[in-house]
Amino acid sequence: MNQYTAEEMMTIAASRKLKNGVVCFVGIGLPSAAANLARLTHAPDVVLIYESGTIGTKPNVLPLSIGDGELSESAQMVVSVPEMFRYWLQGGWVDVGFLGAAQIDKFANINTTVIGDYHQPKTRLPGAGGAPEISTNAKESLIILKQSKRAFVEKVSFITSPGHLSGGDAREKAGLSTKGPTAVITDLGVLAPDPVSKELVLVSLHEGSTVEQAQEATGWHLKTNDPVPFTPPPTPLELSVLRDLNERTALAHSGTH
Amino acid sequence: MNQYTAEEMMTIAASRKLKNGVVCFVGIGLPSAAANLARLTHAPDVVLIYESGTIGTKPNVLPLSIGDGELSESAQMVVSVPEMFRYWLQGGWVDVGFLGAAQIDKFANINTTVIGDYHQPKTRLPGAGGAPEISTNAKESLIILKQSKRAFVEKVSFITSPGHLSGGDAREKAGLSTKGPTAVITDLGVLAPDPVSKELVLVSLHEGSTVEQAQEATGWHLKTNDPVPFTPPPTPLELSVLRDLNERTALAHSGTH
Amino acid sequence: MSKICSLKEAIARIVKNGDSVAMEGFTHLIPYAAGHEVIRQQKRNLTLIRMTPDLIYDQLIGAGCVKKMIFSWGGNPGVGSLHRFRDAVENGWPQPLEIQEHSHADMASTYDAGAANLPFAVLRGHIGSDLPLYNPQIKWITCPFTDEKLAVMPALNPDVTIIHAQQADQQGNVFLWGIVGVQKQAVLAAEKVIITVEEIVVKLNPPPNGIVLPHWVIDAVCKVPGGAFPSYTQGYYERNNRFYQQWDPIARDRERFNQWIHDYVMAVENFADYKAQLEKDLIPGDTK
Amino acid sequence: MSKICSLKEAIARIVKNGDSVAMEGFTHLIPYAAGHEVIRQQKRNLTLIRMTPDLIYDQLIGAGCVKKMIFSWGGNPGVGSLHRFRDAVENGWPQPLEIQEHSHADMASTYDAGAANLPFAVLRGHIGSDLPLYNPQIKWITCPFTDEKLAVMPALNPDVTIIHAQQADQQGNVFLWGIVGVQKQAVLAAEKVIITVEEIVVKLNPPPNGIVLPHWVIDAVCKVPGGAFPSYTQGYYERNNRFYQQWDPIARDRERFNQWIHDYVMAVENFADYKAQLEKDLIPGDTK
Repeated sequence: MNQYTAEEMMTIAASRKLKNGVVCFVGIGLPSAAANLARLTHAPDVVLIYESGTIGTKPNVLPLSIGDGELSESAQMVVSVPEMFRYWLQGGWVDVGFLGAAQIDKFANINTTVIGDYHQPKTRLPGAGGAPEISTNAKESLIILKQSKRAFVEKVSFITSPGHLSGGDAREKAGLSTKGPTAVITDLGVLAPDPVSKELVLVSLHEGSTVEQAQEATGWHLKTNDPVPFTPPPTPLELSVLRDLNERTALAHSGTH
Repeated sequence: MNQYTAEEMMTIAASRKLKNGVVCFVGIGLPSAAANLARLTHAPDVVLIYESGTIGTKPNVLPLSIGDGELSESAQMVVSVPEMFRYWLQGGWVDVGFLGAAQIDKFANINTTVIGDYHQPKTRLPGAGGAPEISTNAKESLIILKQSKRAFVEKVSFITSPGHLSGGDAREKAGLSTKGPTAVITDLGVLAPDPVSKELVLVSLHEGSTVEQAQEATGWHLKTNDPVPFTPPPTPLELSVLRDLNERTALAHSGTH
Repeated sequence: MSKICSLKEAIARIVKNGDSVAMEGFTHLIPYAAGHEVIRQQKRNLTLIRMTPDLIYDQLIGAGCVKKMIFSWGGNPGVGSLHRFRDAVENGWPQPLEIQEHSHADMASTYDAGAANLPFAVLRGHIGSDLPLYNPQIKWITCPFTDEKLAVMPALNPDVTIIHAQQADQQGNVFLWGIVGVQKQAVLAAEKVIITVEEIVVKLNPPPNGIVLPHWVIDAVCKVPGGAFPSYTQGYYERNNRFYQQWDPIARDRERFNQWIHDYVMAVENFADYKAQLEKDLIPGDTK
Repeated sequence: MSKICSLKEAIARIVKNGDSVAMEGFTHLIPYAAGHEVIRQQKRNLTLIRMTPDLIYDQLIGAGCVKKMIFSWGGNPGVGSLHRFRDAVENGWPQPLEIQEHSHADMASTYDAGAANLPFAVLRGHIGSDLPLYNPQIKWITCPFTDEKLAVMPALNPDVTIIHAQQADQQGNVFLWGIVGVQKQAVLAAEKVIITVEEIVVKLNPPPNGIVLPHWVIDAVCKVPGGAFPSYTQGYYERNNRFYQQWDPIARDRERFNQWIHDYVMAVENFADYKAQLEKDLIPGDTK
């Protein structure tokens, strides 16, 4: 049970969501780790796209930035950033957007812009980046972030990237024809939108976590499947591939480059 | 006096209009011959652009088509056609558009679309190609074509590429801030728009041609500078460079390629 | 399923009667082999799209495959008119040809908009030209920021785009270079895509920022060496300018044209046979 | 007149107080040397433009050069916040910072529109986001053909664009490769252009369709080897990830930051001296 960390479980659970052969637009950090783990395990033909313009990248170590040389050199092709966003993302070629977040709410709306008032912010976050149009132009999106009351709030103070907006058919009514977030993978379990209300529901728990813990780390009354199944634990292969990847990555980034 | 042909004189007179160092968007055929002659004589730093996407081309032989391999292989860079028209032409980088024409009128409007009724044409011509936006987005344009009553008409039946429209400030009023046609070079002489009325006026005659001949080959009452100076005849260098170029070209195109 | 199949199969499976089909190429890499296969399979009522329709569109029009043509410059480059195109427009032979006419800048922008999944393209152009009077698709818009008047046209999204390229790998990824025209845009804008290639290699080796079309945007990849003949493929063979010149008298005459289509397209099995036949018959004594 | 000059001269001649300046680069090829020269010359009231402002913009903001920033993602990639940026936004130190915020897709499109000399860009985006509530430049338009609602934003046309590239030739033509971001668009959209390069070569040797910026779109070309350090230049040197990590504690503290700017930017003559100093002081024992 203690043979793996919660972050490892989170990454592995997220990686499993990525089907072989899909085209995935990948955010830096946790999404990138999960997507590459998928590529190195069950999804060798997944096509990874980073917004820096690299398409079909197969990095040997995880990139520290969205535009590492490793991404460019291992890519099938490198295009300009306007081409990336106009032809490839907006063009409709992306099956899955894989995103991180600073804050997420009940309907999987993401905030990466600002905590508090926009003009007098408590915390100024990095901003939108590619996420708003990934979340609206990719056929569906997956979100990965650690669960905490600070991150999982009833209503985000700023919707940077729309999830299901105010729930129900709000997303469709706003004019968005893509599915939006289909799963949120955390260090405690997996959440997914209720098919009708679109409210995030706890659909699986990682072994060692409890519903109470999950509720404690959520800023709204968290509904759960009853009973909540356990996420299958990491396989030895998943664990060893992830650890090798992390080790290679740490080693590569410990130098000046 | 008979040491050169009227077509040679026309090409040479046209080539002289191209200043060294300018960026010139070149049409195929006579404009291409004149522009390359300029490059090989007094304007070694002229930048030649062909709409096929080739920028800074230095073809050794004249291209038969707008997209000959010779243009691509001798180019400083080759871009896509949308980039060519959007970033380079519309972007405002072209100093001079060098155009041919099937028909031209008194105000240097060009027709390359249709003779007669559009839907029941007497003669269907190739169409617009790049010319309309060359004639409006290049800072100025030069036109080269042989003078004849069939080609020089009072009013074209179809304006494919606007010159000075109905004359005077019509072009500016239509919303065009570029100069438009500044000279029309023919096998008989050179015409240029009157500064005010914008009507084409005969401003020089090639040696051996007469005002009467020019009038005979023009479908409206042709005004002339008084007196009309003669175009300086070809220099031995201009003639020999042009003939070498034409000879290399004929040789190259006589094979299967 | 592998994307690699025969051209015959690809055209049969993907091109439907009535489709809008863009066989793009800007002098370089014209998909002649694919055009011949369309004629051979007697596809009908096609709307052909291309900025620079040339001989292969002349052949398709004369062979009765085409209902409408969307284009911006139709000619035999360096030679003259497209006589089959003119005969269709001027005399309705072999059937009337509807035309929808653009300028290059316009059409390049509408392909760009199609690839970018935008419903329309914006152009600083068409001002002063009569073209908008005859193409009702061209409208005008006022910039919400500067009040400038700009032209807008609907995005171009062909049912099928067909192009020719230098290389593909076994997975069906395609690499092309040289004068690449609007091919990437036409491919990304289309519902279905067929690409003929000179060769299938073990590994593509594009330079940094080289132009690659990944297999997941393509429906069929077909190996057709020489498939752009008599146009050219940079790195493989040059343009057969002589054929372009020789086409002129053939196309001028309906009878000669019909005979030519019969002999060189309908009566041959595939493009390789056509090329062999043509090289034998048409250019005697020329060994190049 | 040759386009080649010293960076000091280029910044002095071309960058004016109050200008809008885009120093573009997407992780790769960040023009650090040029940014330091701007700080050294104490340019003021700049509007900085960049999709991904990082450490060099943090430095420019903290050094008091900046009045406004137009951006879509501001962070220390792989590390965390830009503390000088946050301090300016949250606390107005050293002066208030006006921000104009976009998304990447939006900003990439506005650069594209700027390069294409269109007054506005069209985007299938911003729907459902709160961003348009806080950026009054984002408006909505109805497609004249399909009635769809689309976002429009004014084109981006910086007064000055500054980028770093691999190579120039003596004439001032520039060749770059790898992750090229929005550099071509930012260059073509700008009024004036400065490009720093790793080296000046006798002859550029781009592959077919390689990315070249001709000398006639550039105002100054400056040879600054290592000019993207601590970012990277593909084919020349790798990213100094350690410096990005070490920046975090420096930037968190106003005093340490001021000292750093003094020691490494104001008190040195040029970028080469800075690099030498930094490599000696900051990364002791690291021989890479």
